[in-house]
Amino acid sequence: MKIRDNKAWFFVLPALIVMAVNAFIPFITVINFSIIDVFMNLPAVSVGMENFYTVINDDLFRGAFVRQVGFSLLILLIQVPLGIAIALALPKKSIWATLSLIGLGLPLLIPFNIVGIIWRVFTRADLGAVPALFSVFGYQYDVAQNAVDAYWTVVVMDVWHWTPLIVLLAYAGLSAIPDAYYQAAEIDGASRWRTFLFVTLPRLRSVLTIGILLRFMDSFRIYTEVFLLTGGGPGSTTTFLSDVLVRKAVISFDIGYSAALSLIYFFVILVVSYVFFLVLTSVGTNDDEAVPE
Amino acid sequence: MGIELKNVSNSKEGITYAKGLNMTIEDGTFLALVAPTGTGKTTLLRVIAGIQPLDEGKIIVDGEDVTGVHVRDRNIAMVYQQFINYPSFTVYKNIASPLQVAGVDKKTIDNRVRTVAEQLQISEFLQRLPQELSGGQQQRVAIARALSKDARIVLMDEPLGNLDYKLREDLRVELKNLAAERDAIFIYATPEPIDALMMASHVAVMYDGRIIQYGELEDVYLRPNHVKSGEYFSDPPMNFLDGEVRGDTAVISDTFSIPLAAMDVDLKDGKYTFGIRPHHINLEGEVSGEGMFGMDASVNLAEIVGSDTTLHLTHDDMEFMAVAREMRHFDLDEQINVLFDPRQIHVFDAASGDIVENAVEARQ
Amino acid sequence: MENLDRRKLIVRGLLILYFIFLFAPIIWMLSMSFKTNSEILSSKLLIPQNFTTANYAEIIEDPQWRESFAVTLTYVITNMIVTLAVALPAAYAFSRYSFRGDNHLFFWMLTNRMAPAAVFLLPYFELYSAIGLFDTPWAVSLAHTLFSIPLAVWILEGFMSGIPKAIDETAYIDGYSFPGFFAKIFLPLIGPGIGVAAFFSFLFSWVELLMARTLTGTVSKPIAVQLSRSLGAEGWDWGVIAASGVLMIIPGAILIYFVRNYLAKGFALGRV
Amino acid sequence: MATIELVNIAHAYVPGQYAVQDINLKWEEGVSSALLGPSGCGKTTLLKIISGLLKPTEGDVLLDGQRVNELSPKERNIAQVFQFPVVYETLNVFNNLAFPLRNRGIPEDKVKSRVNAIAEILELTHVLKKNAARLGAAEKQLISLGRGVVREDMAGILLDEPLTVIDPYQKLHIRRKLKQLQRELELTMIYVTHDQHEALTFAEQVTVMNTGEALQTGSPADLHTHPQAPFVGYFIGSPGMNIFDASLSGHTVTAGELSIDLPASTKADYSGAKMEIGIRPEFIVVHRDEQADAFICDVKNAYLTGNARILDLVGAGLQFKARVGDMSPIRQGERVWVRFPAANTVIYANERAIPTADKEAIA
Repeated sequence: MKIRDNKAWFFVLPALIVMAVNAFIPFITVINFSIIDVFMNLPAVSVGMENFYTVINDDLFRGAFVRQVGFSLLILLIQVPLGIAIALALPKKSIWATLSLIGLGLPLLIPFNIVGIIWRVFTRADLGAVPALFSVFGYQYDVAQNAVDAYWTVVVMDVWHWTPLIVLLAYAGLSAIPDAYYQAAEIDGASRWRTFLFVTLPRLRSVLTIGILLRFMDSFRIYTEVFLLTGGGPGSTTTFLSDVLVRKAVISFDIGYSAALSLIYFFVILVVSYVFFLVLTSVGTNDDEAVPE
Repeated sequence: MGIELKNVSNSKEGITYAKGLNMTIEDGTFLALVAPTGTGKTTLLRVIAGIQPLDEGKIIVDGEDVTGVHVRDRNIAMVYQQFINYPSFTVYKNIASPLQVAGVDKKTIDNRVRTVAEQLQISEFLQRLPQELSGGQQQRVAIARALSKDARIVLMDEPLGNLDYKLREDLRVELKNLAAERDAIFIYATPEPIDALMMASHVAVMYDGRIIQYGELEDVYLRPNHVKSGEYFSDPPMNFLDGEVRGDTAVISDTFSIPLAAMDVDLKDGKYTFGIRPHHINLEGEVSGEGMFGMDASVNLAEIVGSDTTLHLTHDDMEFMAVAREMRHFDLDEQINVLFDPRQIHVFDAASGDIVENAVEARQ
Repeated sequence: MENLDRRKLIVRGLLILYFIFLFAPIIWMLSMSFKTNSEILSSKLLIPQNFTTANYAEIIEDPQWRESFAVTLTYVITNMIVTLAVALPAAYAFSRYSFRGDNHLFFWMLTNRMAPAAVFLLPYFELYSAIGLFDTPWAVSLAHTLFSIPLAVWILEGFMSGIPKAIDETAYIDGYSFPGFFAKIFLPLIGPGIGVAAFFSFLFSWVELLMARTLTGTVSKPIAVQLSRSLGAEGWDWGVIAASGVLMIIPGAILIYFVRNYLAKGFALGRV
Repeated sequence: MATIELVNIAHAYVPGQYAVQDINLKWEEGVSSALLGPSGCGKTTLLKIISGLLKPTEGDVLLDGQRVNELSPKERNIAQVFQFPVVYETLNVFNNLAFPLRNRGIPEDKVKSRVNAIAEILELTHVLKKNAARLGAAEKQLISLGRGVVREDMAGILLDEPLTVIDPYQKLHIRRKLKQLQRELELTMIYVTHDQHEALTFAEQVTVMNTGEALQTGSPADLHTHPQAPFVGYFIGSPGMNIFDASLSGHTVTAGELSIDLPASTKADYSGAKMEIGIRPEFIVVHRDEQADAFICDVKNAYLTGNARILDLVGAGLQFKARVGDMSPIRQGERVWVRFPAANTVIYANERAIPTADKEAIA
């Protein structure tokens, strides 16, 4: 039971100041840039929503946006069920449990570009192990040229890189479920699947919500690993939104375009995350039509 | 000397816990604050302790107004219901911590800690961590810490609530003896009348944010001044039968009425509430029926409490409770005959609930 | 009971397969780091034929690598310290008090975590050049705090709320002042929480590349940037790159060893 | 419902350290019973052995005479109501109650009629459509009980301190409902608790346990008037039995200045045994004026406990409690004459009551 006391603002102030410097000022500059046209050092001219229209109608943006949404959904569909399955299979007590936790933690600790390098080195035609492996099965695997190979390698890389996060979250959620629930289910004669459906899954909801939110946010803004593995190629099969933004902002310095794109980008993530949050925290808790058998 | 609460009012998130509450507590008092759970006892303790701010009113300790004083400087100690100890300190360090903070020298701390630990039979656990101990032992550590600093006021918020039934019985005796050896003022909040009866010297019954009755233990128990005091400070709660006085008899229901003479009371005609404690309604055969008024009733439930059997009875639409000596078995919905002792009936005003006339046996 | 054992075996087998998939790429890079360039290009064998530590020697002796390693450590540690110093009081406020706008503030903090780093490239470029911090480790660490503070506050608030408020009150009753209580009683109790929060802020700073590269020019080049620049010039020395990759994994591995049993607990918290 | 039996059960979580030993208990079919004892007395260990969650190191668990040690909880058909309510949170009350039946593939129409019948008895019909997670603790416990009762093949139901998280004013309703259900459906129910009020109110047959042993099994009245071990006397009733250390010389047992002769019919030789005498405060006779065969005592304390007044008395070299009527005028500081009626005085040898015959009053 918390005390109602606005004196608490003093505690929060330091964090607020540091974040404000890093968030408000840049944010306002971004908004500023998105509605004015800066050219050399001529006085700025207000162009209103023009930049936003150019972005939305730009084919590069549209392609990247659709590809990004597809990529993120695919990631969620693979990683969340796989992560839960692995968490369920993990040993609970004994040294093996600790070892697997450390093993799972490792990919999360590798700098993004090193992940890109590892997979580049692992899959390049001239020096990778994967092409050699595939050639044994008579398949001509080429990540540099073949669009399908490139796309799926990026997907597999992300699965390799981030599934452990879902495993750790699910593992933590599982260890918080009291034994009594499993005993009750066993006494009620529930099968393994029904125990999972009606005991384990509902109790994992809050942990899974975090996992899905984090995974969506991170996959939706992926850049470094893809850049180092395929550079967005072949063609634009693996060019995602962040790649477009970096090119426009830091390479071609198209300020107006990149500012507008930044705002759209941030807005989309915010809205989709909020929707995920609402859906996940309310499913199955409403009266009367609770999930039928 | 002692504590004085003047016109104390406190509310939180719209719920009013205390409304213009006044109370004076002399030195050496062991006060039981009796009221059901969730009606403001804990809040009142927290206000006296200074953990929770006061909306209005004053708190005066030994003549000094401490209302605004920070809890650190109010020489008080408190024991919570859920065994609060510092998890990272050993039992010894837990008990010693208030003394160490007050800068008492090491030797005095050591012998004070050992004597208190001795009194609470936890000497052998001094080097252990609190979570290694059982619930009862953890609460003893918390009590030891509260007593070690010899605070002017010791506040206890239902400390026995989470303990085993038999452990509660033993600790009530121990707490009573520990309090007797100290001249601090003890304020013990509890919904359980038995706690008050076994330990307290004075009782304050709290209802609707105010102290509705304050006095010596047996005075308040025998002569409740309001229906709520009768209900809260009685285990099991006092029965209340609505009735109407017509002429010289009190009519409770069309089959049951009691002449005023039997209750040795004269009342104007009108509506009254008649209060009688369950153990003054006895089974036929357990007591001589002479001067008693019988009624047949059916057993809703028979509960064995302590060494007796509490009976939840119904007669027509009236629900009330009685107590049978010893532990006896009663079938559900069994029909029995009970005898009301008219000399134990208190008469309350039907509208206000205030006492009109205490039971004959209870009068001074 | 026979089918139970068979099912257990299949599950264990699949689990082992997954861990092989998890470690294969790392081991492949590890083996490459001990091969000469010629061997890397020619043979695809896992075990290096002529084992060499030349690649590591080259990195350790090169002053530029060492310098950029120092730069990286500087901003990673600064970020960790700033984040904790600022997140601890904020988490205490969220956990112990309810004040006007506390929920909105908390959600705003989280939304920052959602922002793609790329969005802030441009404005940071402007901001840090304006305040003269461009091309210094301090710029990178400050930029990183925007992302690590929300998570640290979230984790610490979770651990703090696990401690009953009655402990604070008991300490005040016993005569502790707020600083005394916070240092002697409260901090030791949330030790694991601090460990996990530190782990996550280290993790974020250590793996992030985009901002680190944008906010640094020539003087202070983070190691990650040093690496990818050399990669850009195609055909660069793969052995050295593999070796530096291995070196970059080691700090993470060490840190995870220390926080291992709190890792799962840290993840379980969440205000969702 | 079935008869549940534990034969020569002993269990050690750590080899050599027995949590429970030589347990021989039998719960008849359709009888309401309780396992009562302080925390750590081994009652939860027995609960787990009966439900099948724990395999005993020694001894057999019998259901209707059949040895079931190897059977899992599912195969034993023993339901359990836990301390904290356990419900399937995404299902409504109807689906919660139907869950065990559907697991067994019972046809839907049979499920519907069975669930509605049970909901009727549990007075849950009005919430059948509501989501189980939103109900109060009391209703959730009824649902959890209902899941056990809805199945016809249920052998027994174990209740592990089921009222712990239920609000005080709802406890009365639940207590009555539990007794009513047990009576109407002839359930074999075992109520495990440390609280004698719960155990004695619910059960016809109560087993008192302490430090891993089952000391006595009997009806509440039986445990109250004939406690077979000093701990049972102390634990049952409030305040508990007064117990005095005593010494045996020849045929007479002496405690302080009081002595009592062993029953004439005693044949066993108790020399060297640890002797104790016990008498309940409510059986002690107290007079304000001199009595022939009574001894004098000082009233150290006289406090009211609602329906009685408890006297702390010191006399004849003994210190003990006596109970008198709440209207008794006796106060602290007075002197009273006390008599221990022989019929209510129990002699213990090595913490076991010796068989009683007719004994004379003691002086």
